[in-house]
Amino acid sequence: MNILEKRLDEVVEDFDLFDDELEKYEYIVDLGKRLKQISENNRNDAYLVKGCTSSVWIIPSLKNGKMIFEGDSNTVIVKGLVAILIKIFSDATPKEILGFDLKQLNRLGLAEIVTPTRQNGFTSIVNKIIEYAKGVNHD
Amino acid sequence: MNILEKRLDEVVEDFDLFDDELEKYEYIVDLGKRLKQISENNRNDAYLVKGCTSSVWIIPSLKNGKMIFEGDSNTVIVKGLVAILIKIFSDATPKEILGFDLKQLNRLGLAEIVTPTRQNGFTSIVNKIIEYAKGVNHD
Amino acid sequence: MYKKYFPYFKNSKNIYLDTAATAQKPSIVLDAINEYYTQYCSNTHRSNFGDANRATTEFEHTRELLKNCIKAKESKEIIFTKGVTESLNLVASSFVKDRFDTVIISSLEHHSNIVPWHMQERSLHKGLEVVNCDEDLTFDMEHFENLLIQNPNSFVSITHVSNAFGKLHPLKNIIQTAHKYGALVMIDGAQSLPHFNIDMQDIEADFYTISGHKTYGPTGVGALYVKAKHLEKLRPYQTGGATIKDVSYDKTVLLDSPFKFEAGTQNIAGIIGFGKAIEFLQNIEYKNIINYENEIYEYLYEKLGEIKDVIFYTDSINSIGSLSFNIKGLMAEDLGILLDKMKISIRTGHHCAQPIMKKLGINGTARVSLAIYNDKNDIDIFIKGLKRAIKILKD
Amino acid sequence: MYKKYFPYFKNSKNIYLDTAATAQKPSIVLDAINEYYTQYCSNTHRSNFGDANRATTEFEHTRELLKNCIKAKESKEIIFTKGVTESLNLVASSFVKDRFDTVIISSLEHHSNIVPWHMQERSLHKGLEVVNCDEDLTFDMEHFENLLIQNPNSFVSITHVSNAFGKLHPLKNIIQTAHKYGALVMIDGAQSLPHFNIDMQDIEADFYTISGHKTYGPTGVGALYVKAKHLEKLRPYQTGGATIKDVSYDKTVLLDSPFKFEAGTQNIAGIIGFGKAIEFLQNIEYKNIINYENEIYEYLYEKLGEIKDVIFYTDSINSIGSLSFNIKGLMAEDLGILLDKMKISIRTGHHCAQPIMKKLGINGTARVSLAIYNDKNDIDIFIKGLKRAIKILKD
Ligand SMILES: Cc1ncc(COP(=O)(O)O)c(C=O)c1O
Ligand SMILES: Cc1ncc(COP(=O)(O)O)c(C=O)c1O
Repeated sequence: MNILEKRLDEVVEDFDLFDDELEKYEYIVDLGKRLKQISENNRNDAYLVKGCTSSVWIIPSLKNGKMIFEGDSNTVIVKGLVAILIKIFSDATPKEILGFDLKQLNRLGLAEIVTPTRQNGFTSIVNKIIEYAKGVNHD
Repeated sequence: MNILEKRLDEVVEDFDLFDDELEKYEYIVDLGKRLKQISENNRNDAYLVKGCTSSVWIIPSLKNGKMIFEGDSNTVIVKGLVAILIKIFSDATPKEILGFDLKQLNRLGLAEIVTPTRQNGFTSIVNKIIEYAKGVNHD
Repeated sequence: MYKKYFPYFKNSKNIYLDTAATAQKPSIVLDAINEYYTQYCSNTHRSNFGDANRATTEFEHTRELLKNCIKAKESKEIIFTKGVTESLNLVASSFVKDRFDTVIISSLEHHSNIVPWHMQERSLHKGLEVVNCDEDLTFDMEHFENLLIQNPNSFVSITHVSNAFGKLHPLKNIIQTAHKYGALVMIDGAQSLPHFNIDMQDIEADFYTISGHKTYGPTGVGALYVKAKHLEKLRPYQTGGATIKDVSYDKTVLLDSPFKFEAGTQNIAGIIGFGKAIEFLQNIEYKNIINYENEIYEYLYEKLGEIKDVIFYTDSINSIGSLSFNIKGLMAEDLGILLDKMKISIRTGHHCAQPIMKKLGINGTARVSLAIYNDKNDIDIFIKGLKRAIKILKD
Repeated sequence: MYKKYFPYFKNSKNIYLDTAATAQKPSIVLDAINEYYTQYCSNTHRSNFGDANRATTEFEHTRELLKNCIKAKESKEIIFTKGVTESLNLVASSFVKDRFDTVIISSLEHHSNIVPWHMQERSLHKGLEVVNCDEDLTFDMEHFENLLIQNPNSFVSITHVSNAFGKLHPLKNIIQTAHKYGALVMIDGAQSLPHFNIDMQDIEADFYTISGHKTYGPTGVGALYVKAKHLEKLRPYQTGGATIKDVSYDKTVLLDSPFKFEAGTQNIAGIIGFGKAIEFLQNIEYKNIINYENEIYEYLYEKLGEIKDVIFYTDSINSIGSLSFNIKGLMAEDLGILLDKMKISIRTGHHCAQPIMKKLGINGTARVSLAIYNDKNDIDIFIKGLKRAIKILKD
């Protein structure tokens, strides 16, 4: 089992604790608030995720063959979503990231994921992460 | 009471004798067949009614201050409708014709009259008759 | 009070506050659609058997209703479209393009009244002029007059009510001023017809655009009013079936208005349903709608005003239907998502009006938009929900 | 056999033989429309609360269904429109105009595929060429090839099945020939998708137009398939709300396909309903539809053939859906009106195809058009009615 899948399981388990949607989003807000802000000079176009209604930045780095992601957003809930994605995708090899079946993310049950809106922020963030992973993958 | 209205009453009475629509139209077909054909050289553009899907000709003349209409069509049912309109409008003074309330014609209960199709033949024929009457009315 | 006419509220516990995006539909509209589909479904204006005649009659009846509703003079002045966006594009392509040097719009336009002009390769001060507004979004009449003087061959295209802010433009004054300088005027009526009555003979607009789905009607329906004297110069926009008197391979003779502008099979069910929406409004009567909605709007404005750090963009007097706000320090999107989880539907973002957002230096707003089916209870629930969302985000 | 799926036939005793004009709708289509309006009515692609997300999801689901149905490669190749007429006009204005010297059409085109070309100031031999057909309306492949040779910069726009005569064009052959000479091809699919399956990867059309209301879907819906490689060159046709990534007064940055082509609020209810129509067809399966309809068509052809003085215009083998005929010495209009009074709905006239009528030297025809809800009993009643009408007119 892919390590990302295991991490996703954990998030889904966390989510399952909530009785209603609002509680779940309170938790996401909380994650968002606790996510470390990135430095002002990292808030630039190179790291900006295109296709979001809010501004989102994802900054990759490579440590011992594993990718580390930092991220930020100007809206708290998206920041919470970024936190979740970092929890799942960060600290994994490009191969693990690319081997992960993205459809699994639907298990999070977030309306933001399953809705094919014209500017789907969530998908755009995931795509940005995948793009970074492809960039450093040499298989 | 306008003489045209009286004549219309008669047609409506005739129509009332029929139990169903088909019988009514059989009668109209019959009127169409019995209507005297106009001569070939009267089948020209001057007498052609514009705005019909079938070809219709209406020929006016004036006798002792009264208008006489002849008419024809390439389809039998329209010819029957022409016959009815001649029954109502022919042999009347322009003033009588112009004094007649056209909405009364709805009493005939013909789908062809009440439907506002893009090219309403029936209305076009009536308009042609009115136009002729206006042309000779000097009040 | 009026909720009972709308089946949506029987099925959904949602507090629906997004009418400016699309309105809920009263049951008579849905019944009319069903009646068409299940009892006399057929094409209009071409087939001529019984059901087709009935469909044509009902279709044309909507045109009459609309004509009477906005006090147009003749039926041929009413052309059916897909919505306001199509109506605006139609006039832009088929009337304005290549005829007017300058198009003048307000600062509060919806993208549908900006982008079509860009597509004609107009941009600010190059074929496109934007009338300034004050801080409280009031139309700058003096600037407008100056623009008219400086640009003698102008076409004015302006929204009646801003969808982003609910701001009402002083239409009669605008049109009179434009006409004084020989300019023609098109009105974006997307946000006005649902809320109050418009009289074409009174305001004397040259073009007026109508959105069916925002006026309690079905989706995919709209209309365009064209003052009769401009019909001749309006080129057909789409052509094809049922616009034609005669075709050979060499040439086409088109029918007269309005038919020459309605090519192909129209949204028959939608147009018939829209007729019922207009009847619905007329049965309630616009004067009752105005009074009722005003009361709710004032109530909302007052209750919102009591919330700490709320930012308004307009006063309540010259606003209709929509109310935009922000809470200092918070992003509207976050509020919208949390309210949604409490089953309260509002809209957040730029509301298809990015330029004015940029001008105000904001990313967007939270917008509450009202209709006759809303009541004070909806507002109370919304305010409670908003407070809770603010608490979650701020704590 | 299939009638039971269509509520119209529960309410109406009519024998409906005018499907080529518009089809009756199965109840799942109407249920989906009602469900949208009464349970989650909201705008798509902009608001993002629960109901709006559901509406957007259902809306996009139709796009997926349509993509799979016609075997398009990507969802962005499917653009929603009002119908075939709008799809054809869109391509004519936004792709063909100013790019191709010559447009080549067949002799059997609907006005919707003739008039838009006239509006571009093309006429016979001046930017517009018409492929000949034989007496039995067969497409003249040799003439077509000659036209392609003589007109190197051509765009071919051609109907798959003639609505006036039911004649089927040899599409694959036509498209291959066109491509051999570097021409692109648009197909008018108004009369094909309702009757048999189309595979874009097999026929390799560049553009394919779809009519919702003729394919058991709601009125006011259609679609356009655009092969991905042409999307870049297709200019947006209408612009406004929800086509936009970024707008200032200076310029507009449009979204990608398909969204940049779908301006303003779409016919949401209609598009969701259309999805159900496609599911309906796929549940029945095209192979069953083809077999069933062929059987009825052959039966109709045979029974009509037994009537004295009947004139046919095609054979039954290369014809689909529609059958046109005349009775020597009678006018089709008269037959149509009398049949209507017997509650039999057929269509008479030129069927929006005047040029071919002129070529054949006739005013029009009587046309019977079939769908899966018709059965042999309908044909028997029609034939009986026709005989009676002939008797009334001839006696
Ligand atoms: C002011 C304004 N103009 C135009 C539009 C577009 O209208 P429609 O959805 O009918 O195309 C809208 C709605 O989104 C609007 O609010
Ligand atoms: C062959 C053909 N093309 C185009 C059209 C127009 O289609 P729509 O009604 O979807 O605009 C029709 C139907 O009238 C047709 O039969």
